[in-house]
Amino acid sequence: MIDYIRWVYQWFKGEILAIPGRVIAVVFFTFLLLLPLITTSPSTLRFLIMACIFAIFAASWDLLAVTGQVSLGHALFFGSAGYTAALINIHFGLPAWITIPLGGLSAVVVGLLAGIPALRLRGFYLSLVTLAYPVILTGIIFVFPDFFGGEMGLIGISRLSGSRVGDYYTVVLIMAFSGFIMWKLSDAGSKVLRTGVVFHAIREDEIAARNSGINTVRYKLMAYAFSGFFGGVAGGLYIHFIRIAGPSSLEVFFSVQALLWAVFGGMGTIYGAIVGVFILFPLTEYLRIYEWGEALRFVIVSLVLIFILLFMPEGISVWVLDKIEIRCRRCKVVNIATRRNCRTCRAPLRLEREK
Amino acid sequence: MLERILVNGLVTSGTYAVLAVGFSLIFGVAKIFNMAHTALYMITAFLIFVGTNQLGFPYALSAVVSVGATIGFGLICYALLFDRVKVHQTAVMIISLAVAMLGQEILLLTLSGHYRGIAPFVTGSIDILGVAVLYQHLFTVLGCLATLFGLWALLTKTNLGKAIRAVAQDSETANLMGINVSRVCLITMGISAGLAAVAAVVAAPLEPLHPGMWMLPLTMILAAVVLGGLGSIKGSVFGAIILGFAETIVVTAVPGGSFLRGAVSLAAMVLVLIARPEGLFGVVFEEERL
Amino acid sequence: MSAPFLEVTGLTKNFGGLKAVSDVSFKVGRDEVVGLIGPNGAGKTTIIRLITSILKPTSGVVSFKGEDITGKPTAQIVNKGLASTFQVVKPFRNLPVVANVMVPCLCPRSKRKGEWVKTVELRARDALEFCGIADFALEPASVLSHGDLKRLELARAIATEPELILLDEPFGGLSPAETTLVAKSLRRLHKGGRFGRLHSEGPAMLIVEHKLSELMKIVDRVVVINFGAIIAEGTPEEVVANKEVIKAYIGKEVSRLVS
Amino acid sequence: MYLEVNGITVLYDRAMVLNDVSFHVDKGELVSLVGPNGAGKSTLLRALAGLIRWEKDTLKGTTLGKITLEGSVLFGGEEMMRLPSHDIAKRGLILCPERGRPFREMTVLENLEAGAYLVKDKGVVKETIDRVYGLFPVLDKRRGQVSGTLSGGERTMLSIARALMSQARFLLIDEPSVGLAPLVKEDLFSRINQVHGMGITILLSEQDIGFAFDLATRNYVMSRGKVIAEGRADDLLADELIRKTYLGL
Repeated sequence: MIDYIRWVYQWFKGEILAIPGRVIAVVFFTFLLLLPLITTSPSTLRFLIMACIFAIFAASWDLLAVTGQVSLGHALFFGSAGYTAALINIHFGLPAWITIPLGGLSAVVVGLLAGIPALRLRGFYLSLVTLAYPVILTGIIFVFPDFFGGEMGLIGISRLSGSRVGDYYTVVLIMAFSGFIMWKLSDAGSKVLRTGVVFHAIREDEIAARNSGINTVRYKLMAYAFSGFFGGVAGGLYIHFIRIAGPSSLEVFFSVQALLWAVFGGMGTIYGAIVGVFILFPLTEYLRIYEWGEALRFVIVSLVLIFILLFMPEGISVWVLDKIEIRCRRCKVVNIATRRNCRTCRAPLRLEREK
Repeated sequence: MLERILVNGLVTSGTYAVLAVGFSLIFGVAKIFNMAHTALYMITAFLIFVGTNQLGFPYALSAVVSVGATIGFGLICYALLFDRVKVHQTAVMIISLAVAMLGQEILLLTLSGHYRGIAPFVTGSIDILGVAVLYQHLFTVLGCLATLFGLWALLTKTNLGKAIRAVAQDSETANLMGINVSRVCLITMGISAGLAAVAAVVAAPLEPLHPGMWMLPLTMILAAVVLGGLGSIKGSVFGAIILGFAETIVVTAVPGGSFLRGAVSLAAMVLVLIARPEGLFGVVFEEERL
Repeated sequence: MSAPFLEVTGLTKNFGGLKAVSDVSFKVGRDEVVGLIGPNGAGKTTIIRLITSILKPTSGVVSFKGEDITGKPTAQIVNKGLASTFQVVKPFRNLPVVANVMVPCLCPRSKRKGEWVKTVELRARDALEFCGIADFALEPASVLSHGDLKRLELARAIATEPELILLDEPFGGLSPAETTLVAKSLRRLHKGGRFGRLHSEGPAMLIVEHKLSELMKIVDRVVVINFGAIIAEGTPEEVVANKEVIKAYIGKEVSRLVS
Repeated sequence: MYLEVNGITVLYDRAMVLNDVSFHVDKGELVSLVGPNGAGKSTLLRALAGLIRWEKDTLKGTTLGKITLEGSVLFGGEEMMRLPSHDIAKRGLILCPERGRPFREMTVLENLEAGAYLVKDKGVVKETIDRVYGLFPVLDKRRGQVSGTLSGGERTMLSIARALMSQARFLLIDEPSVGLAPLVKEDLFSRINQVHGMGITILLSEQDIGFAFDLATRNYVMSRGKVIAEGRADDLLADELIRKTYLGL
């Protein structure tokens, strides 16, 4: 038993404490989990719940971006899953824990349909076609106002759980879990899943990936499916939380926000998208408390965006990790930047004659 | 009905064409995806509004000053922001988006979010083939045509225009011809901003001014540019005409069409792109195709 | 005799008005190593790209193991056992070298059911070792020198466990020592090296190359093309003696040098 | 000495493309630079025209790759390495890139006019166009045609003509004969000779030594990023070295 604890301790020390990025992640999630002990103020919990939902959404955008497909219409997944979940919930009375996965699955179907035309297109052509999807879907919703609730949206959706704190824990746990899965799916260095390396390869050079015998069509559709599922889960959570499914979740600006968060945090890393949401979204919400902030918040957010991206064009998380972490030149193990020698192979981390 | 479609279609597609061409130009030359392009259009429109309605200047004077100010603003944005992170295309995209948001918010703060209108530059209407056409509509259409013609002349007849096209097609070889590529990019940004501003000069009196007015045209010109083929000026014009008319037909002929105008035009774009992935006038060299 | 292994018939490709390849026909046998030579711009790379269907031919038929593969998706062709390398290297620059080779190890042809990522990585390392760049396995591909990138291309091709490899200038930009090494491993590979499924029977090869001296040592047969058309075919000795070839390949004056 | 190159070294990341290359060209000479594929001929010419520096500047501040560029290039006594490429062109040192690289969506005439970007005097432009058409009658016939549809030989001629339009005094011609039929090659080389006859100094990179040696007054042989031999055609042909490194036979 003692041995077992010691092993866990050793693992924790070696795999978490030694790597600054992971320490930050662990501290952050512990903070999120313990927060209700400090405060249960509805407004704080509310904006953290929203942040978690948007984090899933932005991360699912990033999962698609890992394959080099920059989507400008990611709200398609969010909105279609939201509407599906809402309709199922209203018409069949099924609870949230069934409707949300069903919404996610519907987003997978939508994603695969959306992915098929996208396979022929690349770059900005692709982005623009994805931009069109949610607008077209909005059009369909307006054509059948009786079924979809028109401009007002669908109301009468059941709550996520019994209480605000319950909602909070549901959303935080789902965020942590799906964020982890998406990170693993897209991580080129993953030891378990092999999709990451293929996704990255497709982004880097699709012709070379095909020439390596990879069916890029399948993997791209797979990226659409995964991205759609998680985007759909976020959409389902969202409508069950705010209890209204309206066309505002399909707006162009909402799609663009996903890209804004993810690029701000660091594109193609998943955790970057989460970081981006948790910096930018609370910033806007926090500024709301003050009277001047209410008026100026978007000005401030725009300025923050401009300045951060001007100096860290690859995203804030990439920039920060680059400063606090250093990769051993010999064994490629990640070390904290203050170390002189690699923690596993003892090789010096920097050249001595550095100027 | 038909004549209204024709007139409104011409007005809309003319405005879109001028905007789309400006966007296409800077994208082709400097590879900058300028999401703030229609924000420049909006800024000019509001400057004109301030000039005519609040300060009481004549339209022509405030138009000229606003165009100048917008071009200056565009150049500053380019030199201070876009040019520095040009290699990271998504970063440029987000930065330009942030610039647009900033413009929107500053307008909200200074002029509030009410809908405003600029008095038409000219009033009255003229009878063309039995159709009463407002002078303002005529002015917009002719202004757009003149701008497009001027741009065409600039690009094909002048030395600078040839340099711009040369940079757009092969910036490396353009270097070898003694063309200062970075300066040509800067000038192109000025022209692009100027086109957005001119679009505002000719079309602003027709539209309700609102700090959110940049979004719909942005979507539409992006669609127009892609529909015509990225980097092709001619394509952008045709894309704008197709989408402008598609939008007008939906708005006037379909009940409740104003909700659907974006949807139908973008659906048209998707269909065209599925059939022709490089857009109507886009050139893809087979060696580079997947 | 059964259907030929790789058979190219009447392959033609026009780029706009430019005739890059015109009516090229040749065969490669299962145990052969064939050289494809010709001056710069003669259309050699285009032929390889047409066979692997990265470019679609204007007309003509490519059949592999008796099956028509003209215009089939590239991935499908690779999974039938026909791998190729690029002349202008196309590594996945930001991925580690070993991950570059793991990608082809994951293609349907070379994938094992229920295999752990760790064993995939081992197989990738095996391919790297075969090509002599295992030392760089963990470095990102962007730091490799041109010669190493060429070998990475080769490693990626053999990781798909092919029955026929099309090599586009495998020695391009290599130093003489490296060239000898790569030539040696190519020979070893053909003789039934030690890589994966290829343990018993090595792949056939079609090699496009400029360095004739090295090439001639490996190949059984040479096809010479110029202006997109075949101008000579035969054993290395025959081809080297062919006046037409000398003229096309190294220019008119120098022919007196060689004769 | 008109053009004097001292110790040019170019590294892409860690890959050495040019290794301490030095040579010179006198006024009015036609010098050839021969060597096999991948010897670094194109990179050398690109470095002389300032394109390597330009590439380096555009990639600055990114993780896309690091380019190292060292050495000095004196052209007419002036240091060229510090000048941006468009200023180098202004001095009359112009590169005709491999395969011509016309501005492919512009017509032949427009290409020529783009080449005359630096010339402000309309009369001079007209005069030069006439002269160029006299030199390359094919281009006169094709003047309205979009240059992306030209054949290989015509593209090369267009690129030389375009360079002449900017009143070049020194032409760097990169592999003009790539992929050309023998007759076209023959024709092209007589044109290059004519251009040389107009008093323009030419540095020609070429694979086809037969033609290069016929034309040039002096030759440099490159291999693996280095200049390994220099001399007149006969001397080089007599040398065993060139057969080995170049022909590999």
